[in-house]
Amino acid sequence: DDKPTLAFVVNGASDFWKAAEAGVKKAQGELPDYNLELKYPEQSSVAIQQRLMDDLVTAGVKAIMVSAVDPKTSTDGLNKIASETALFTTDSDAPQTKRVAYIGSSNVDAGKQAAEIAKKAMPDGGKCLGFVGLLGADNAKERIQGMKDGLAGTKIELVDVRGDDIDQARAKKNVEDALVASPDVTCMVGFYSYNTPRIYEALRDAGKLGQITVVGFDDDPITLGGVKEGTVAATVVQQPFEWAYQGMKLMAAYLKGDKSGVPADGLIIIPTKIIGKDDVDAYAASLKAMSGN
Amino acid sequence: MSKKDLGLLILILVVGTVVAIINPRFLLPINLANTSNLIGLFGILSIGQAFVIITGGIELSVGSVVALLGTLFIDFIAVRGMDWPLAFVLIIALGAVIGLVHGWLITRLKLQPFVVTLCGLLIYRGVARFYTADGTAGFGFGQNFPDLEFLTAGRSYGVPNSFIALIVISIVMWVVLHRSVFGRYLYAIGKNEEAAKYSGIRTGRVVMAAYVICGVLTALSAIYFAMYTRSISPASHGQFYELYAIAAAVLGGFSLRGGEGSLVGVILGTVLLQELQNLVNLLGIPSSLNFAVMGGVILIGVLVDQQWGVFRARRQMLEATRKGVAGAPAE
Amino acid sequence: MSKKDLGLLILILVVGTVVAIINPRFLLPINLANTSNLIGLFGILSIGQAFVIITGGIELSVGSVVALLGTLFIDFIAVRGMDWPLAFVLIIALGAVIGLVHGWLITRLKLQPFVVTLCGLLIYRGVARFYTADGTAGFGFGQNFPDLEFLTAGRSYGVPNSFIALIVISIVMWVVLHRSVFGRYLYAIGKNEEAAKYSGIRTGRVVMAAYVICGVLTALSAIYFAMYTRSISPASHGQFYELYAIAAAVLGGFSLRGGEGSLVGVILGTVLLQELQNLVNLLGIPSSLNFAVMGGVILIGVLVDQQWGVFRARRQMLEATRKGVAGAPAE
Amino acid sequence: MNYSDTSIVASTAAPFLSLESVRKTYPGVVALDGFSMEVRPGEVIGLVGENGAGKSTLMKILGGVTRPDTGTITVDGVTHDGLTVEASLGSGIAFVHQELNLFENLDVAANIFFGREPLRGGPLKLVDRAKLRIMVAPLLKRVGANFSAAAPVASLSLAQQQMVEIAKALSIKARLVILDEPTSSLPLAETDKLLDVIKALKAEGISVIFISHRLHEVERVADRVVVLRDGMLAGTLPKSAINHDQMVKLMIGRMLKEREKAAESARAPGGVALSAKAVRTSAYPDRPVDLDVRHGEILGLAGLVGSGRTELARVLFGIDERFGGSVLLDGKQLALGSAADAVASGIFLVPEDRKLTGILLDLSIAQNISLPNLPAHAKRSLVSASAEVATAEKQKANLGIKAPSVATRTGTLSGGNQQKVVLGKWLAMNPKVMILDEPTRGIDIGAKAEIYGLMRALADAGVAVLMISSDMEEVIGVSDRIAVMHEGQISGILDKDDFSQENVLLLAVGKKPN
Ligand SMILES: Nc1ncnc2c1ncn2[C@@H]1O[C@H](COP(=O)(O)OP(=O)(O)OP(=O)(O)O)[C@@H](O)[C@H]1O
Ligand SMILES: Nc1ncnc2c1ncn2[C@@H]1O[C@H](COP(=O)(O)OP(=O)(O)OP(=O)(O)O)[C@@H](O)[C@H]1O
Ligand SMILES: [Mg+2]
Ligand SMILES: [Mg+2]
Repeated sequence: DDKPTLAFVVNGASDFWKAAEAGVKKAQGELPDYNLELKYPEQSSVAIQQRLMDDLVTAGVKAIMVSAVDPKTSTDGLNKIASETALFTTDSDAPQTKRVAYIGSSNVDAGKQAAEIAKKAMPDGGKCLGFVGLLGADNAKERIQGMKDGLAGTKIELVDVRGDDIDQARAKKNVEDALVASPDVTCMVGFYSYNTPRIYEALRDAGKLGQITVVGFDDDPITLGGVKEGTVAATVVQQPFEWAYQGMKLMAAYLKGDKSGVPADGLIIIPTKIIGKDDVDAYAASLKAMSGN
Repeated sequence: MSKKDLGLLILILVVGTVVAIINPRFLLPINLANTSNLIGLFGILSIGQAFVIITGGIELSVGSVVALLGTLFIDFIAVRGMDWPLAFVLIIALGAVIGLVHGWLITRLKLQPFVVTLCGLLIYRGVARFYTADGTAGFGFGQNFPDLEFLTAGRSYGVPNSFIALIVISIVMWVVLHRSVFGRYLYAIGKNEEAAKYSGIRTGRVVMAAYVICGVLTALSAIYFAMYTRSISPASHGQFYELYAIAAAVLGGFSLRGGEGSLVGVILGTVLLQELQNLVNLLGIPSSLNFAVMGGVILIGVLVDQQWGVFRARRQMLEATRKGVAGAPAE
Repeated sequence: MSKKDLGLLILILVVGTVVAIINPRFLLPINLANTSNLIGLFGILSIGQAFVIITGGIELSVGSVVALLGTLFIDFIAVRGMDWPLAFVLIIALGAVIGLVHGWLITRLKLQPFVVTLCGLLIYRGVARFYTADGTAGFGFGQNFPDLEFLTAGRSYGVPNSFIALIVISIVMWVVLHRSVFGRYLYAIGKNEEAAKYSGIRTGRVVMAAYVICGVLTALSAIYFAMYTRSISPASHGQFYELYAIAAAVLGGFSLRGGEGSLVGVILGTVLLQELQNLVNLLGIPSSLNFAVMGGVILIGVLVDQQWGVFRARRQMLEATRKGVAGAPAE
Repeated sequence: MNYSDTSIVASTAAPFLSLESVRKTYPGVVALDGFSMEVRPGEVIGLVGENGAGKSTLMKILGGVTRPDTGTITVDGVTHDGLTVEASLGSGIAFVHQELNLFENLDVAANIFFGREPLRGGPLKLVDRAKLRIMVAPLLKRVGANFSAAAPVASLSLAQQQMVEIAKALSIKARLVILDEPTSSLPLAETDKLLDVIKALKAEGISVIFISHRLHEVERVADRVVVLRDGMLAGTLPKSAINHDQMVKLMIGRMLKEREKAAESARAPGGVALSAKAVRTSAYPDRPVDLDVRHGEILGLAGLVGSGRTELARVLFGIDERFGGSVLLDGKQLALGSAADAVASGIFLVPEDRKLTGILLDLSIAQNISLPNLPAHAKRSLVSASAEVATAEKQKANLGIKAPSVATRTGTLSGGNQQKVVLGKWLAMNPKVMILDEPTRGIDIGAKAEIYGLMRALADAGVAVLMISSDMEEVIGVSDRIAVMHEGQISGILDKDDFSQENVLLLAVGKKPN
């Protein structure tokens, strides 16, 4: 067990990170001199993630790439890790820390892309309702902000975003209740990966599929199916596979002393993509190819 | 219907009326159907919990069992391609086994219900997360099971079938709890287990049966929940559902000391809780206050019930005294 | 030290030895310091819980109180610019008030502890989330409070100050629980509240004091946790901490029926739980199994304790029987 | 023994305590009705009355546990409308409750000085444990305790626990000691010790109110007897007029013919019904017990405190595990895995601790009576309320249970009536063997006679009756044979001709009878 270990620490258990797992796996194939691990904290909380990283450092991990639960305010904790091992950030950045680099996408940009989808689908304007797991989480706030920025000056308005505390039963009921409470809503946005499928199902049960524009995030199979069917306008996908794959290779190179991969501003942005009806088959195929690795 | 249940019913109606006045859409058939669907799901769960609480026990692992069995059910039919009736029976059997194990640990090995089911809470969720490797169990796009979906998520004449299931289960369980020999034993054990034992009741078996009933009903509702969300992240699915179930029972007049409570009460408790959730959404109250509203209403409900009881007892006492004094000279 | 506590200590040492053999980095000073820091944080919480459990009560709102008071503390000093000693005193006072309200509802209005604190669990978290509008409370970049940070998150001679705080608190609380009149009353009330009342004890006040102690210690640990994470999302911060605290007490030999348990026990229970968490991370066990491991160990621990008692009693009995048989012919 | 030469005569000084027109009602019951009495310093008052006459209610009022509806209480010249526990303790009233009030998780010393611990000073109010130990020793000696001050109360037998209660009352520098049925589970020697303690208290000028259903004990110590009937003062007997018949007459308003004794058996006993062969119990696993109970006989089981009688009864009823040996019913080996097995084979137990194990206080009379035989009161597993009521009405009439109806909560009944409910649930089921553990504990004289009559009727119907009792008069008066236990073993069996207090006592301490 003398091979150095590189760890990818995510911010909580979610299917979203399955693609990152595949990326780690692919990188492992190309980095036989390293042990690559992907770690889930058992809860999405700062204290537990901090503890997990402390323990990883103790266990002798050489470099950590982390999707911090709350990067804005965890400066000291992350710096402590950075002082003991090479720290990289992913998913959401912590620019004030001593992390080596950030690799990921911009949630604000992703929100703006969602606005693009809405604008394209509803040229005459409309009223949007959003659904999200944790209203207070950074990624939620940034996506919402990005979308609001993108919609500024148009006739489309994001009137409210309902949270469900990552309880999917509540997520679905929130959509059902919204259909009752706001009959004039013309568009629904699912900000977390499971929100879009819940919107899809609630609309299907209410017989309103196709009547309400659905804007999605991420690539849940139901979301992609809806896009293909035309009942989901389009979805904004990030590329956790690339984060993990490129990130792991970057870390390995960095440890070997090759710092050429780290740009001056420390930001490696892998842009989010809009997947519409035309792109969906190709995207699904590439997903399949990745997990087949 | 007891006075307690009647009070709860009135509270439900008053809250409903106020909400309907503020937002008349509350009374739309579709809203009532949506809400009664969730009443069905949580009601089945809460009845199971009630059977355990009656014996003076508690079942904290409910939420984790909903996650584990839901995950397995979806995995069986969506991934492993098992026939759904077979998967259904298997999941119910698993629920029974879980209940049996809990009951066995509690009655035979004399562990405390709180401890056993707290460990269950931790273990089952861990197992579910391990099973999916912290991923999600869900149906693929277009995967359909028309019969199963009709039974679990469908509607008959506009009424959700889950709600109809709840009504059927409630009637059966009402008879079991309030009219059967077994139900009487449950109450007797909840009141004083020692004395029940001294009356020749096999208390161990009866208590075990209560946990099995809870396990089976929890398994059933796990299937309903799985078919409602159609996708399960084991890390979060069903979290805190044990608290919903316990809260429904407590609102419905159950005492956690055992031996008290009625089936109608626990159903009404569930109705009130779901009405509150619906209200938060319909009146546009920030979702962050959802739990606070629930907690506040439970507290007020329990307080009013308690103070009302004290007041009645006091009045009775005063009346008795007055009557006694008045009657004295006649002797 | 009782036999129970000794058994727990041996278990802790055995587990530690096994882990150290598999991964010697377990014994690195930095790892021991990290773990003992968390033992300090959770230990303070668990002692508070223990005082309530002794009386036969339970405090389920602990996790939510940690979230609410932590949020307020950070908000006070980081946003409102209050002097930290003032904020510190304010938060502790708030903890005392919360404990007082719980105690009052339980002793004066005769509500069940489970119900009161369950409502607290729901309400406080809701309030915390509402207070930050579901945002995060945290320090800005470069905001430093050297004295406060040294006291809460600093180390003296390599030992975390939080752990030192736990030791000091433990000693004081050990004296209170095991040597003072108040402690004796707590045990008595836990076993037989009626009898304590008949002996002229103001049981209401004693129980209330137990909840206040729990509130104060919870507030203290809320500050420690806040300074450890330096950032709080009220929606998730401290979730399930009540279960940790209860589990530590149960592992440490407390009975949820009240009247049983020792201070050393609850500390050892906390140590074991934190050792387990450390072990999962150090041995590379999937974190999804973290809870399962915790649940499994608690269950096994409680089972062994229970079965060991039964086994000892039986062996004693059998021995006596054998002696009797052997002695019989001599008569 | 003759205590009439008591040297100190109750003073005629101002009364320490006086009650004026005290009235107390519970919903539907008038427990006390315009009751007045006085207690002078150094006076021993015997308080007697049937079950439910209001004795305990009166004592609870004096102890500050309940408040009277009307009336006044004057203690030491100060008049109150009602007392609190603190006020009662503060004015020197010490109390041994009818129901035990001990903390099983604390040791004997902690229990005795509970609430009055010696302190070491300082803000934390630390208990001075050394001082406590010193203070406890003489008290334990005084009640004749055979256990240590450091023993956890959970390890003591019921009788030993009662001694702790008494020591507790003595520990208060009391002016008045109230003993509510302190001897109800104290047998033989211990009772004598207690009566000596009462005498000593009197000699110190301390007043005593002594409540008991064992009238001969009252005869021995009381200076004055106050009789309660239906919550009202039925009469007071001065020292010279205290005798058994007078007390009974005032209590129940008529003379009792058959002096609390069962009729002679009408027929010869049959074959052996229940047979214990080398049975070992957890209390004395090294002492095998052999005992036969025959059809149609009442076998009395006597013995000292903690001699293991209750344990034996519990093993025979299947509640406790048997450590070796076998139990036979009519020659057939029984598998007694639980009480349910015993009940199924017709072996019933009327337990010692009525409120904890005998009945469910929250259930109605009818529900209690049908509980062991519920399937017989059900159609297709559904309980038939009318069948329950019918059975209960029959037992209510048969046993003379005093209650408004069979739907009454048993918790509100007096002790005697509760005991009848326990009996009723078994009588409704055709017993083969009936084990009664202290069947008349805390039961008044009228009900006692009825219960003796019932036992006799059972025996006459061929039931084997095993009666555990610590009341010497009862054992000798009721039994057909007496088995005596000593430290877990049967030390001897007496036939009717050998019955005498002396013989029972000799066997109880492990000696041979004359
Ligand atoms: N808490 C209560 N609620 C209702 N009725 C009560 C209560 N306590 C006592 N009673 C009733 O008051 C009456 C007097 O009871 P009390 O206990 O004083 O009798 P007692 O003379 O002590 O009888 P015993 O010899 O059986 O102990 C009885 O009819 C009893 O049923
Ligand atoms: N819970 C217990 N734990 C330990 N020892 C006990 C317990 N209960 C009883 N004993 C002991 O068992 C022995 C037998 O007690 P048991 O109650 O059977 O006596 P008994 O003959 O019925 O006398 P009595 O009922 O008058 O006290 C006693 O020495 C007693 O101290
Ligand atoms: Mg009485
Ligand atoms: Mg006995």
